[in-house]
Amino acid sequence: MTKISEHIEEATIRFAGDSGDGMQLVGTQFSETSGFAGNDLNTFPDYPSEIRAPEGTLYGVSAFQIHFSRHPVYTSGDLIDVLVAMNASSLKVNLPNLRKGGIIIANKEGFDPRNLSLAGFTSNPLEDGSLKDYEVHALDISREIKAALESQKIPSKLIGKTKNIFALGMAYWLFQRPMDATLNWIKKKFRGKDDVITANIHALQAGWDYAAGNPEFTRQYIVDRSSLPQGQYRNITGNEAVAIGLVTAARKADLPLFLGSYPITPATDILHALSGYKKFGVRHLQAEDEIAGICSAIGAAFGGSLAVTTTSGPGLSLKTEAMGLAVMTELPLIIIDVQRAGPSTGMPTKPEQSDLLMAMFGRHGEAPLPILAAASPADCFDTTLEAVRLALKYMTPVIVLSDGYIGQASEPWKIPSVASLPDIKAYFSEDAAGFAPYKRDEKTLRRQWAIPGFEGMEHRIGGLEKEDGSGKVSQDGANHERMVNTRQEKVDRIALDIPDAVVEGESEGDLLMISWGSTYGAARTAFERLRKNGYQLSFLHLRYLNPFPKNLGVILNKFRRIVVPELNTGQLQFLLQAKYVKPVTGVHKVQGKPFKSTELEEKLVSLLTHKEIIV
Amino acid sequence: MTKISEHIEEATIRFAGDSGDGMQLVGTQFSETSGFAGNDLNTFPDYPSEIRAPEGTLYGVSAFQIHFSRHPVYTSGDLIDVLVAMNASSLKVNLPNLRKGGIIIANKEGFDPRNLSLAGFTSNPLEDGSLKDYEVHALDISREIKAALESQKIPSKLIGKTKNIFALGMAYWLFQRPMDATLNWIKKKFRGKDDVITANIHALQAGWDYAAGNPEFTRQYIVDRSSLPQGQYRNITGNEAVAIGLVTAARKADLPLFLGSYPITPATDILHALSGYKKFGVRHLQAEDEIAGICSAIGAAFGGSLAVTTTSGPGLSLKTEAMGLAVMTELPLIIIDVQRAGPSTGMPTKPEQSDLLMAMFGRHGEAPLPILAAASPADCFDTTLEAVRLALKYMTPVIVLSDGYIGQASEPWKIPSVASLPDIKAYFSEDAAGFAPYKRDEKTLRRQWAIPGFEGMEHRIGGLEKEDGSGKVSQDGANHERMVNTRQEKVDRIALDIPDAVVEGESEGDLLMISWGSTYGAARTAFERLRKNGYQLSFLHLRYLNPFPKNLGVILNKFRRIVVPELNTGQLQFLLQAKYVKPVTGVHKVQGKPFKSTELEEKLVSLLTHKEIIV
Amino acid sequence: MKTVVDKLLARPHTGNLVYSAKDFKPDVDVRWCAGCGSISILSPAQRLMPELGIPKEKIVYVSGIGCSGRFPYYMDTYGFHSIHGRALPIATGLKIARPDLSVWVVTGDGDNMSIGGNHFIHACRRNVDVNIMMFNNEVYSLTKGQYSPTSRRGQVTKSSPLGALDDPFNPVALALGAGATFVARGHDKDRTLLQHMLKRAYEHKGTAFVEIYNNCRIFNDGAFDLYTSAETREDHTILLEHGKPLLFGKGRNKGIILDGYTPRVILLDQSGHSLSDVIVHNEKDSTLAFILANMTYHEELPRPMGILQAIDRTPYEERVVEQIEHERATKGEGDLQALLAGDSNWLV
Amino acid sequence: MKTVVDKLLARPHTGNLVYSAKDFKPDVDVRWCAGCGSISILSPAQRLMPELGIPKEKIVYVSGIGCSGRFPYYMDTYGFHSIHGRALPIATGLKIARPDLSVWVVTGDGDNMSIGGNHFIHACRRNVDVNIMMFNNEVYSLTKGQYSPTSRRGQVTKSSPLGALDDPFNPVALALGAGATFVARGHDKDRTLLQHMLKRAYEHKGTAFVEIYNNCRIFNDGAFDLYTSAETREDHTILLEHGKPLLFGKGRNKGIILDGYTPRVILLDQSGHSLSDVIVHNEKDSTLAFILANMTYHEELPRPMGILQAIDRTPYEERVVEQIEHERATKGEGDLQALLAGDSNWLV
Ligand SMILES: Cc1ncc(C[n+]2csc(CCOP(=O)(O)OP(=O)(O)O)c2C)c(N)n1
Ligand SMILES: Cc1ncc(C[n+]2csc(CCOP(=O)(O)OP(=O)(O)O)c2C)c(N)n1
Ligand code: SF4
Ligand code: SF4
Ligand SMILES: [Mg+2]
Ligand SMILES: [Mg+2]
Repeated sequence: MTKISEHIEEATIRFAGDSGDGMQLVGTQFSETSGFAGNDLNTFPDYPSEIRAPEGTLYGVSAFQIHFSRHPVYTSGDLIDVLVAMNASSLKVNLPNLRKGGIIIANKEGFDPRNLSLAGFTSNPLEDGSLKDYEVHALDISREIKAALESQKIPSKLIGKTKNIFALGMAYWLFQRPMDATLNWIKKKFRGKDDVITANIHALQAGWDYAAGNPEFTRQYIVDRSSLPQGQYRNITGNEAVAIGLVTAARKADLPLFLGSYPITPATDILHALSGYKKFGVRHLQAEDEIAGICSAIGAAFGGSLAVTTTSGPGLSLKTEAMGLAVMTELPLIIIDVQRAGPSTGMPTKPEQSDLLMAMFGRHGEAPLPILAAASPADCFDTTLEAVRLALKYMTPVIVLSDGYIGQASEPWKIPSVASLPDIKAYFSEDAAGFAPYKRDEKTLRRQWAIPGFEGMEHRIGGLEKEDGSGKVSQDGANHERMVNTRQEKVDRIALDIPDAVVEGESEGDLLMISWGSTYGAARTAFERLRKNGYQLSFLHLRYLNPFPKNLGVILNKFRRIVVPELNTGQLQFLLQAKYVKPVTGVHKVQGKPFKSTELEEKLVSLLTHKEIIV
Repeated sequence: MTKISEHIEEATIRFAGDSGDGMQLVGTQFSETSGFAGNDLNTFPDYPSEIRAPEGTLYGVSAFQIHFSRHPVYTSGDLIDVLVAMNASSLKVNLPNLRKGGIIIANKEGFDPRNLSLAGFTSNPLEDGSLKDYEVHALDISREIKAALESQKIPSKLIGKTKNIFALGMAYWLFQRPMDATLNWIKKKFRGKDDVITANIHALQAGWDYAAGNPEFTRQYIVDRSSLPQGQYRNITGNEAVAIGLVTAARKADLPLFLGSYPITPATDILHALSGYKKFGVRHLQAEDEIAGICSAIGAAFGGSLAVTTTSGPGLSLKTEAMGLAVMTELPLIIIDVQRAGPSTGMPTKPEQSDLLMAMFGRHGEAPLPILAAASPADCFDTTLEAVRLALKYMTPVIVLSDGYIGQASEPWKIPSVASLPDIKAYFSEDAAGFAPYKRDEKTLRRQWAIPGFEGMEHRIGGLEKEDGSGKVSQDGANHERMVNTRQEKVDRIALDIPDAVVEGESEGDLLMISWGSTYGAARTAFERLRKNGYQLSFLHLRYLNPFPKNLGVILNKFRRIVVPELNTGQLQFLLQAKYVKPVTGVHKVQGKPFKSTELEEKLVSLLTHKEIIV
Repeated sequence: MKTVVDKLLARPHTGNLVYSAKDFKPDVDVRWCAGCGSISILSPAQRLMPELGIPKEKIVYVSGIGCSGRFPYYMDTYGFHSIHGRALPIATGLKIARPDLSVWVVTGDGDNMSIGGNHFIHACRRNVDVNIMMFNNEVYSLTKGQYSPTSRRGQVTKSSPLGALDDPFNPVALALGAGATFVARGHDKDRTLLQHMLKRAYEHKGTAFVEIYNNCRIFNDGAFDLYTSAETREDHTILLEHGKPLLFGKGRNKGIILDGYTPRVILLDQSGHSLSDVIVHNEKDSTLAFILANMTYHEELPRPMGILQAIDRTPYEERVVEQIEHERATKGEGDLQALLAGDSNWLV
Repeated sequence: MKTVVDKLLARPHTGNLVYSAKDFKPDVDVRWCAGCGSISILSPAQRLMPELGIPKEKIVYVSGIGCSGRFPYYMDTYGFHSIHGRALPIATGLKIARPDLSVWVVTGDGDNMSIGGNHFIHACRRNVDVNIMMFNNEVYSLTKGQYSPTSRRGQVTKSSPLGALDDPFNPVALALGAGATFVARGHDKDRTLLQHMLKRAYEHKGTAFVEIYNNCRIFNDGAFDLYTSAETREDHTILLEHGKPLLFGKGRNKGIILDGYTPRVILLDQSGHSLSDVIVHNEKDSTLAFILANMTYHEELPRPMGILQAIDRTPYEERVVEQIEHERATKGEGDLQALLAGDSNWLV
């Protein structure tokens, strides 16, 4: 039986099934393997908000998508090329995103009458020809495994647990992937349970062999190594990157790390990771609520720790008053908000970028603080380090915005050597002589960091307005105005300490697209594709949302039109218009889903072809 | 002894002394009497943040200022014409605001060495000639009272308590005020304590006689009746006006009134007042914190009450998450924020306008709600009624912004007849047939208000995103986007239901000043004075901050320059620039004090004389 | 003075008043995991509703966030799935505004003991007539398995990979310390007892707190087996019955006595102990209630189930109404025009 | 692994270590009202500091908002005048990060029992080694006189002109119910007892809760006279002393016995009662502690003063440190490069 093997640029595969089907697991294996194979990639796990939704239901579908390529990849893929569907519902839910002509690997067992009706199919799509636009491979996985593993006399209850591995084997064949990484992983994971190991190993092989031996499968697809810079790589999610970023920053600054946090989706992974880093001396308090979370961090900051609190929207709402205290006491504090779809409880498992204005203004009184946003899973690491640098250098709370998409998505990350990382410094008060808690560094306006235990620097801080310098409580009007302006000025001066914004494409002209946070991936993809197709446009990504890079105003004035895609109703757009008094075109999506690069591409094309400004 | 009596247009008197000296009391009496005398007036109590600061200290000075006139009055006065100073510190603190040539009535007792040193005087200003620019009347009040009351053999401890009343008597003489109102008040207040009554009555008379019989006092000043529209008047503070406004609105809407609140300066007076209105059936819960305050109100709203929560900045910060829930559940709710100087605890007893952006954006996710601001003590009444009207008609939480200045200041208020007040209607679901909780009114987009107890309309609401119409929980992306837009649209449509913004002065041209909230008083005063002096400028006051009146954009474009004075660093300025993409000149004061009309006047004059735009 | 709300609520109930459990089952599928204890708690609650003999539109379930928070969707009455930890203040406002309603709060060990802890103790203190069902699975489940304030010390969870360091609250003791009037405990495997306790909670005037052990199959499976499984439960739990001696064990041959102030287990008719030595339960004795509550984490003692305390104290909302009525009776209905006019005013 | 903070803190204390009370008096004038009970509480606290024998820079006072919140300005150590109700979480974070410090929390009945209630019960549960001084004046003073969660039912205040409708918390009972290890009560008129209790609180490892009756001259004057004035205090309070019988009254001729579980007053050598019937106080018995706590609002019983309970439980921050040390001892110091590399990676 001859099979053609075809070299392709990139592909997107999606494993979909019931919460219980182990799709997250095989998805992770496939991405690891693709990484080993030298592809650039981007993954996204997509699971129901229910913990274990009833089997076979539409809302119970759990999926894992991998977009891998021999070129740089910035999103987890718009359209699916290969869909592994373990049951009818997972087919139903994902079909709309399957590329015409795409491949479907369907497990017939999941298409029995009960499953079909739960999925709302009146007839079986595997049989009624409704899938004629696709290349469908339907098989009864359990039967195939049994058949293949007969010899091994493996207990049939075990076989039921290896269906996902069998499917993975088929996927590996389809893309000619080496299986050793997964084989090792199986051996490691199930160490001690030999029967489980054999079952899985054979199931994996059986999946491969099934595809190899099945005339239906005529083609293998090869996605060659990408030209990623040389080095050691790993896959990393945004939440992992934040967690290890914090540990790294603490080491760099030579400070103890304290986390005060309260669990909340989709930020909890950061708490999980840090609670496991006891070896690194991380002290964490799972607080009674978000207020206690941030307040305990403020207390730790007062005591000289690199203090952090992590949360998502509803938690950020609860932290507002304490954030104001951190602004007033001018203590270094890292506040991480992994945004989700609001308002209120909203759609807890879906990403959104709708906390920007709250991060900016969600405190009573004039309480400015710096805001940074991470662009991708790996960028969460660098952004975290930068946030810590600024918090310590300016003695200020800093908000880092991530979101449920980059928090849980993963991409290959070139593992940096510790030595190569930027230095981060903590500035403690040195001299008791002439000490005053609000004496400021001239350049940064940073106040003193004199922690309990420093002899002769005993002092009191708090939420009441205080006299500049001495830090004594003051209710004097002129002093208050000076302090309000100083707190603002301190944040503004950060603009002098951060890189200028960089324009890609035309340095001036008609249209500049500005992305922030996770919109980066889709925006860059669209930008590069349009450039390739000869369109004239420019692109700028903003990591710093407060203050803006000092050259941003100049840049904006070099373009006729500014376009800002956001997963909200126009929050950055609003900030830019207010600050630079220049109209900005917003592209908004508020569906609890990231942009597809194609969506942006179409929007941009229409803008580029109709020249009038759209606001 | 002949005395000249001179008619003057207006005057500002300030009673200042120790917290214990009863200055608030005589101040209130003087304003009542001025009201009776037909003046327009505006008062402001100014007390220390300490409950009873140590006697004689600078920070312990408590004062009450009355600005009264035969013309309309919008502020409590820039400069003091008559200062009653019961001790050295109260002279020291207030001298800077005393008009050159102004009158000082000083109680010598308060200028003994101890008092002088506490006030930081090295020599006695009453003797060292440093007050030569003023008309100083120094006397030992206790001695004068004793002398005058000898005949009455009044216990001397009582005499000590009547010093303030004696001073009031002098002030009454100075302005030829009838004393009967105060005499009646004394009789009423001390009913039963005859000795106290006699002591006070005689002290009052003695004060009058002292001035009358003292050759030093050559002049009496007469401020004639103002041309206030006819009717029954009372003095009212902003906080009182909010409280009775709520009771009135509830009656008008024929709803039970529920208040869920937690005490906080300067909003607590509203809670105090409402907790006394049991006769009106007001149910109130002094909650364990601000979160419980607003949540209990949300529960009451779900049950069909006109539900209210009152607070100030720090409390508003804590209510953010629950405000988001109110937005999501689309329940009518009144949130009253009596702003004070922030951030954090800041300057709790001082006013500021720095919660506007938090009111606008201080919630995670896209959570728009209407915002109104009161312009003056009396306007708090109308603004409250209007807020209730909108909350019920659109089923939405509404934020009302007041501040510590108008909350505690008072002015005469023409008592409306209940019948003359605007109608307010609650819209309850009528028909169980075809009922769905998120079925909307076409015009207002108002959802259903079906309260527990309505048969056949059982349903569930909550913080999760829900399907429009049915109100079923939905995590569907398209529905979410529709709902986000609908919630925004509902707020936006209010612009069609509120009065257009009104420009005074030139209908178009060079410069338009826009005021909001308590800035109104100083702004209008400055505006009118400049117009009188022939300057060409225009004035507009904004009650509605979200949404803006629908004609605002058109108006802005009719003027070359927009000037916005605010007690913050430019929050309305920011909103206007973002929304209308037009540069706005900000005039900012962040000193925990209201603008003086003269400050604005100067600023405007300089703007009007230098034509270039200042941003 | 009657408002439009009073008038609307005065409309007579037109429908049938004889309900069956299924009248309270909305046709949505229950989204709790198969085998979740919550499912076993739902049914006695649904079965209780018809017994109450009140129109279903008069019943409201308020919940916070957590797996337990989904409860209102599965009970066909009015419902409010609110925000994390805030079910109680919402229910409090609702009940004060609307004493005519039967208000139930469904919450979890995290929702009620962690973020909602302050509202919980204040509810116990105020004694507003709401009935609290706290689903205690000793873990945060909806967020996929972190330890909670009722998790055991050393418990390994996603956020305590090396074992939790906190000691747990004893929810019934906390309730008693906060001044709760009605305090009870049950579990998901004994629906009859549960239904009985919920009935008693309903009848109790004032805040009723019912802690319900709830097995989370996914994140804390078997946490309560010792107290709920057929083999072990007789020996490891004791059912509190008012006026009855504290006996337990297979064949009820074991009893609880006090030695000093400390409860001890005795074997009847051994070591000279007789039934007369055994503590007799008294729901009205708050000291005894605390002694029993304190038995909770002592592994050598059986875990008390049933009603620890039920004492009478006027519910808060009744006091509110009384104060208003009294004021109106003595001073008369508020006159709005007079309120506007204030005490001192003048004519211009 | 030592951080720069460890190194900075390792610097030896150079100054004198023998302090006197006035070393802890900053030269600012106390802004409490003349005659405020707080002033009488401040001095024993200041007098205690030298006794501790630790460098003053190792001492931190954290307060919330309220009149009591001003305390840190009057104690010349490190201090944090935080926000309303949040002193405890701030102190908790500080103590976990810095076990070397002596951390004190000064709070009020509103700050700690109202808005801060949740943090309070969780502090009691966690047992972080902080010492809580709660100034209880049974009113909100800084906001000029509203009732608080410890105000008496019927109390007339600005926000309860017709009398408060709530029943108060019993702070010591709440603390016990929440699992507090050290619970005590004193008042502003007995500075010696106060200083003694604060010393004990300092020595206690874990959260120590000291409720301090504090007379607010302006808004609730005389609230505690019955328990503090020379004439009445012997008959209306009882001083708890470990191992001693519960005697009180002029001439200590009255005692407390238990009848059933209920405390009663007896006259010694009358009605056949003798000293041997009288309860002997035992700080280690948490049931007894609760019985004593419950005496609080019974007017016919004397109000307990002194230490109700003092039991040992490892402080939370010690557990945190132990877990870290144990992990490091067994698995070695964390290797950052290895952490960055993760478990599975590949070469490109
Ligand atoms: C303000 C806020 N903080 C945190 C969360 C995340 N969250 C949802 S449920 C939950 C804990 C639930 O635990 P529990 O009350 O025991 O409910 P269970 O899921 O165990 O039934 C948390 C932390 C949230 N939804 N809102
Ligand atoms: C978030 C917040 N809410 C409310 C207030 C207003 N406030 C300040 S102190 C206080 C109560 C203080 O009572 P207590 O703790 O008993 O202190 P006391 O003044 O009686 O000593 C309140 C409600 C505030 N400052 N911050
Ligand atoms: S996660 Fe646990 S508590 Fe939640 S539904 Fe599943 S079994 Fe029940
Ligand atoms: S108001 Fe009361 S508590 Fe506050 S300082 Fe004055 S006396 Fe003390
Ligand atoms: Mg739980
Ligand atoms: Mg108090």
